[in-house]
Amino acid sequence: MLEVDGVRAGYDSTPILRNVDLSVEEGEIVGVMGKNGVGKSTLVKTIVGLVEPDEGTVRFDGRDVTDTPPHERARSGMGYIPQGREIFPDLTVEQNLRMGESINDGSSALLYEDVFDYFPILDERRGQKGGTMSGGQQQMLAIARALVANPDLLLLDEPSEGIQPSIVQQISEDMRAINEDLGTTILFVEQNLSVIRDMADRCYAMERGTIVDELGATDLEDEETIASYLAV
Amino acid sequence: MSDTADGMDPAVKQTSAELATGVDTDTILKTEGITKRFGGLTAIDDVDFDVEAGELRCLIGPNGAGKSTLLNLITGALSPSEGEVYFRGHDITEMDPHERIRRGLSIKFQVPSVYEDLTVRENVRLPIQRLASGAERDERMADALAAAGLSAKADVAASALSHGEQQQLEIGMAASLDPDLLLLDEPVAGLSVDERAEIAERITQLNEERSIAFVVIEHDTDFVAEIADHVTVLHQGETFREGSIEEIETDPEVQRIYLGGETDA
Amino acid sequence: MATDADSAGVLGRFVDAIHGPNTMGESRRFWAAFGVVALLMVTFPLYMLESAVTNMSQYLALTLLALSLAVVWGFTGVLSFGQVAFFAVAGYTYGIVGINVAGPLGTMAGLFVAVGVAALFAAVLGYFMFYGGVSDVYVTIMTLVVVLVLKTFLDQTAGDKWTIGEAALGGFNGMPGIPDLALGIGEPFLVFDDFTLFYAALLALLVTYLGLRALLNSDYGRVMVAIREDEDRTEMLGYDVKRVKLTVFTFGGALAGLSGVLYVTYFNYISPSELSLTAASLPVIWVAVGGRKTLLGPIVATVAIERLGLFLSVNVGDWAFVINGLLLLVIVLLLPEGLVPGLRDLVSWIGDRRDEGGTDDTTEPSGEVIE
Amino acid sequence: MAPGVDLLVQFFPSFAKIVLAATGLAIIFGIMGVINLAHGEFIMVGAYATTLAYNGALGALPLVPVDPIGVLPGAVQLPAAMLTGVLVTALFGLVVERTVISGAVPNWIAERTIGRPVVKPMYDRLLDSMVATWGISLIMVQLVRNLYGNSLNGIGIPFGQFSYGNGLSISTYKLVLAGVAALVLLLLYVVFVRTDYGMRARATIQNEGMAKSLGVDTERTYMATFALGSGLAGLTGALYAPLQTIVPGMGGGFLVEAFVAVVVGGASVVVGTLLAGGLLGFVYALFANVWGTFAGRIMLLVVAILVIRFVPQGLSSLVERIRDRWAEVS
Amino acid sequence: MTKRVDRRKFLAGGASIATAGLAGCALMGGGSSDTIKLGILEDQSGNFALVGSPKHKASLLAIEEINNDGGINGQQIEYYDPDPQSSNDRYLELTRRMVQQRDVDALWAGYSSATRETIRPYIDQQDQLYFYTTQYEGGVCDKNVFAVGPTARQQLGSVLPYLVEEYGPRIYTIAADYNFGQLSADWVKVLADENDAEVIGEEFIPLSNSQFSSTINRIQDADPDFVMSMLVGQNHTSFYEQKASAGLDIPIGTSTAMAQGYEHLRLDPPAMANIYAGVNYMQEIPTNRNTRDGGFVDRYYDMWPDAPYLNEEAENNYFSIYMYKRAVEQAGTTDQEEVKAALESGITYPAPEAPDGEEIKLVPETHHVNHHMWVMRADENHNVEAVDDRVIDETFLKDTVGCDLTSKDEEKQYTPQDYYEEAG
Repeated sequence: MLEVDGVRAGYDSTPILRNVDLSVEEGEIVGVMGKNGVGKSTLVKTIVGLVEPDEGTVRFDGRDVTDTPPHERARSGMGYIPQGREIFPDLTVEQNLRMGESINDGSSALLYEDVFDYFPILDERRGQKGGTMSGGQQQMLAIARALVANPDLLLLDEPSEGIQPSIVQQISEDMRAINEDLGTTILFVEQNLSVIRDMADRCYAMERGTIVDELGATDLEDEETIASYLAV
Repeated sequence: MSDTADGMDPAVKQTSAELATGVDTDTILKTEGITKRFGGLTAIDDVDFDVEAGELRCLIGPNGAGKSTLLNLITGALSPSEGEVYFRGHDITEMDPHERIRRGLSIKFQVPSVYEDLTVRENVRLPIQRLASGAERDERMADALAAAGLSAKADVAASALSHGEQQQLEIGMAASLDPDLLLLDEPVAGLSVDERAEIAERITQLNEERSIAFVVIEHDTDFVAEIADHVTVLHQGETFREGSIEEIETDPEVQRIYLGGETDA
Repeated sequence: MATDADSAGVLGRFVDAIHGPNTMGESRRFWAAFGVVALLMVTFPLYMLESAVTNMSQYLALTLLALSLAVVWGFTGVLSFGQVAFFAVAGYTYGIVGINVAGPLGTMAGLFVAVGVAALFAAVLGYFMFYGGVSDVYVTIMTLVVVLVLKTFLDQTAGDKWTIGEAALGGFNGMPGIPDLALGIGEPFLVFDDFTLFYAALLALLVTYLGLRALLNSDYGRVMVAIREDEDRTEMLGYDVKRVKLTVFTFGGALAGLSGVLYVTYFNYISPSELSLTAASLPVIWVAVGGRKTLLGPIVATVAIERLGLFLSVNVGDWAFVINGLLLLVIVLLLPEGLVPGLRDLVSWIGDRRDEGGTDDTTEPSGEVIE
Repeated sequence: MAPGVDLLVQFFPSFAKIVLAATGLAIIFGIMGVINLAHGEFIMVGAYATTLAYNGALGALPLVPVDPIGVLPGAVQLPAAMLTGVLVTALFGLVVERTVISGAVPNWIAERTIGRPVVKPMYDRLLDSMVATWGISLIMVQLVRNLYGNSLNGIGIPFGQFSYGNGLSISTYKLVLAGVAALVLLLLYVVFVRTDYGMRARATIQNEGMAKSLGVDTERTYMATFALGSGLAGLTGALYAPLQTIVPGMGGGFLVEAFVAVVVGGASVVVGTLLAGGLLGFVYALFANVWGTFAGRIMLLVVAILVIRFVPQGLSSLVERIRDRWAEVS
Repeated sequence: MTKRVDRRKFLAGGASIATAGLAGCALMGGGSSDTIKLGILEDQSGNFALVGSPKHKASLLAIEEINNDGGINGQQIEYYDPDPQSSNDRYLELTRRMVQQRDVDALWAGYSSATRETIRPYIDQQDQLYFYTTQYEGGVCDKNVFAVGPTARQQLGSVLPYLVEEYGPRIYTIAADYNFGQLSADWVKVLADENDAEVIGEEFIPLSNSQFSSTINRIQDADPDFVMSMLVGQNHTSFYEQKASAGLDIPIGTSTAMAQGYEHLRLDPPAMANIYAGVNYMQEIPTNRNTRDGGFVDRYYDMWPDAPYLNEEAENNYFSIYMYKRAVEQAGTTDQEEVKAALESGITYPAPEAPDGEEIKLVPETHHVNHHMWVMRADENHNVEAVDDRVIDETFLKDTVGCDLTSKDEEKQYTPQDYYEEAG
């Protein structure tokens, strides 16, 4: 479904990603773990199209999307849940959702209701402005907003960041449920050990801008291994 | 909540009068019935918050509990809808931020915002040049650089520092004001484990060696356990619990608000 | 021996004072070039026509106006459209004093009163804005509106009731007969007209430029730049941001006022056209085109743009505005930091390219492989 | 003077002028963070296009007159000419957006010649956009002068007069303009609150990157917004073409009102412009009517200064505050 | 003053030696001494281009005619006509350039009084012969300035008495809120007194204003017999369309509409219906010199077929260049002091404004012209016809304040206030 091949990217010509290769199969939940500053966010942004790679290719659904602008990638089925949620603060919950929905040609009518099953709080607060909600609620809204676009692939950038532990766990569970119920493929980057363990089917480890290891389901049982990539 | 009338109580006014005369010299910071509303949202609701001199206090609470708002009310970046703030016995509620800073308050914001065009040394010079000149200035700048752990990078442009180093630089700058109380808003957000350890060390060092009182906002309880002796839990804009880290960690109510998801008000 | 060392010390201190990260131009080469340009300017009347010299004194007077905006906007972050208001108020004040008080004493007093009134005006306006919580683009628009109010008012002051002593404000037609600045008691021993005015303006510019360099590299200058970069944070370091902004704004008003006085002594005349929308935006154009975070940029741009305007009006006629506008557009689009920083970057970029040429071959082919 | 009906009637033209002068500027400023100092010249383009189309100046490139062979009935000619004015200005705005504001055209050329973009878009660069659009305005005024001469022959004012007793009368057209101004605001409200374009535009201004990754073609949103703002400026020019002398510098007469109204109105384009038009229109009408035009103009500017000083976020922030207060109570 | 002139000459000499080797200063070139050099500074662009460009064109017509006719005393005229772009600052720069670099023998410059006042100090400092040709508020008594356009007193003095006669004595004045407008309004009062009329209302309109509903309202409220309008500029032109559309049909007398900005051709009828302009010239005035085949109008449009109009100031530039020619011929030199003396000898010229057999006269004492004034009326279709005409002398400077530049050098501008003071 997603194939990243030899990507080199960065800001102002200082490379942050170097020769990154990874792939995600349909229906998988794949994690990318690594410490702060190894380039995880840049990786997600490169896949979404917000950062242009200097070299390498990104393939999605069998098509080369390396030069495709982000809005077209979104329309072809990429859903993005950024670090810090990035809710539109002055739009209401409902309008935020409609922003997600607006690319979905009306086929999301059912999903629109579905997301309220996952996140009933959003139903209650339809008319509230996004900016006035708590961090956890905003995270749910961000996920819901991505979901109503009916994406094939969801990209999450540090879903646990700035969220209290209880909500973090709930979000991990929600994501697994979404993956099972809707068959949505998920790629997430994270540095929270428990989130990685709870969510991922398999996981890449990143260090200094490149992929250094790949961990299968069994490796993920082993906290020591994971911790070795998160701590020095 | 049952303590809503406190702000109006003449007995409390009495207390503030005592504060002003310096009777209660240990309390360095005190808020009385402080309340902040943003439109329909009450971010801080009638909070009484005291900090002792030399204390290292952590302020924790779920997202949206009002931690940053409280901090901004203390520094004067926001002005309260109701209530007063006292610092070292003086009512500072109406003061501009810089006046509060000059009285010995200092803050490091959540997002690092060093002056990127300036070198590390010039960044440090900015707070110190107001306080000292000549040899004393040089000395204090050297101290501040050392306190930030950045003596070796003094002549590097601040924009070239890593995220963690920028946080360190900022703590160093905030500390160089020689404050009695230093407020830190999520000083380790987004930092790696070893960077966290570095920051924790800086904080405890400043607290012990210079007896600077700290209020640290943090949601990483491990980090809190590492540095704090006393913890205040905010929840939905109100003071929920206060106590030692052990008391708080074992408190079932705190467990509930942290682990049991959003509670309805 | 001792005195030598002392003077070297003073000189050294001065050299230190005018260098720092807030201004451009550190190198020996820069100062060599600076010296050459200064020499060319000092000898300007020897090789140029009189009209070129007197026009140059007009441009030099205007560079002070540009610098006043550079200080307020470029270094403290407050974009004011009101510099022409202080400029014009000083011009009118100088005119009123100079016409009423005969002799060089009147003009000398006029100079000080005018600069003082401009500073006071800036102080009052600044207090009204900064202590009233007006910031950012609202300051810009408010200063612009103040200019327009002043212009609308002055336009209709033609009647006799608007005569102050001997000086009639003169409405739209302006105030004629403003005397040249002169030094002396009783009989003037130095009158600033034509050539002397050129040197006076040149000296004022030189002193202002070096003085501003010293200011910007001082502790205070560092605070100004800090406010430009991050106002809230600077407040949290214990600085009274409002007061610094007010002080700088007042100082900018005084500098604009000085420019206004030199300008009216050139014209011997002032009118409300100095307060038109076009006039109000000119300083912004000079500073933006030259490079607002520099001092040299605004100076160069002021002289260049004004001189170009004259050139075009003589040689091109009705396409002058079109060419002027196109040049402006090209500079803003291609060199958003301004002409002078843009040229500096260009020079260093070319330098880098030259250095790269020999060594950086390795990365090139890999890019082609991907293609 | 008899205030009352008189004042009310005098209020309408000043309200119309302020609202119509401001909307185009407010949209481009509010959504794109671009201060268009050439706004007055966009209005001038609208007026010129309308006048040229109406007068049937066939040779006047690049415009085709609405009725070159004289088949349209008279009543349709002026609206058709005005529509031409709006469309031409919107199109012109599009060209300016592509070449200067977004830099797309120069970048397209640069990428094909020197291999890298050379222009950073002007979005959210208030001051740079001011300087660039100032350049545009210089060019446009003189270009129009060189192409079309120092003035165009005017269009007569339609609709005749409206008498309101005691020998007093006003041009009916001026009252109609107030209605058009209100209608424009209403339409804008619908566009921004009810349509997908409006939502996308608001989302784009709040967080461009996020909007992109939700599938919004932000480039197109910006283009559409600039064209919309330009079209509104063109509408203003078209509507005022009969009332004003058609000269290249005519736009300057709108610029001050437009700026003042935008700042006095505040962040919300529709509510802000409505309130600014209401307050400033009233102040002008009152003072002009009782103490003469000079008093009207000065007081308009003085009130603007006072509003900026005491409500720096603009009148629409007052409404927000009241709404919040109300939400708090309920 | 003389000291300055000396130094200027000295420096000019020094400068030309110094510039000889400098390629950048080729600007010096041009005029050889066997030509007569005229500076023509008129606005070809900017706000005043509408009214300035006919002045520029008519000047060039006069120069071309003179050159084709053998020049002045056999010398060809060479002219410099950079574009001051309606900017006063630029006017001063260019005036300095004209004087210092081009060494012009006479200068024509500027439309507005503000422009004249900007350059007049320099003109006087250099004792430069200067023609100011716009119709204006009057009162300039300056030894170097020849203000040959009609004054407010002349213009209003032709139209106001006519309207009082025709419509009645109650006058409402609207005027641009600046010097010209305010002084003209004062003249309306003076003339009203002289003609047993009264000014029942007066309003001054800021130059930036283009909305006239409240003004129209106030006029209707006052209900005068006629309105005197001294509105100027592009913004104010809108008044005429707006008053027509509002149904205000009171007759209007003016010194500023039609003759300068040809509103009767630019505006849609009937905006200018029933408007009476007091002028010394419009291209429609029915004199033989003006309208016959090969007359002034024909010659102008032969040279400038695309020109939109031939306005009042254009004729003033035209005839004053011819007056200059006569003065030089009389003096036998282009020396400026001698030419001024010749101009002060009572030069006349058969200007297009004057009927056959009549010549207009430059008054030696005041440097103003006794014009042949016309009252021109526009009808519903904007056809313009002459309803009255006569010679009106410039009396204010000469009789009231006693300006006599032949005996006493002055550099001053008098105002109607001085009229009242003189009148007691």
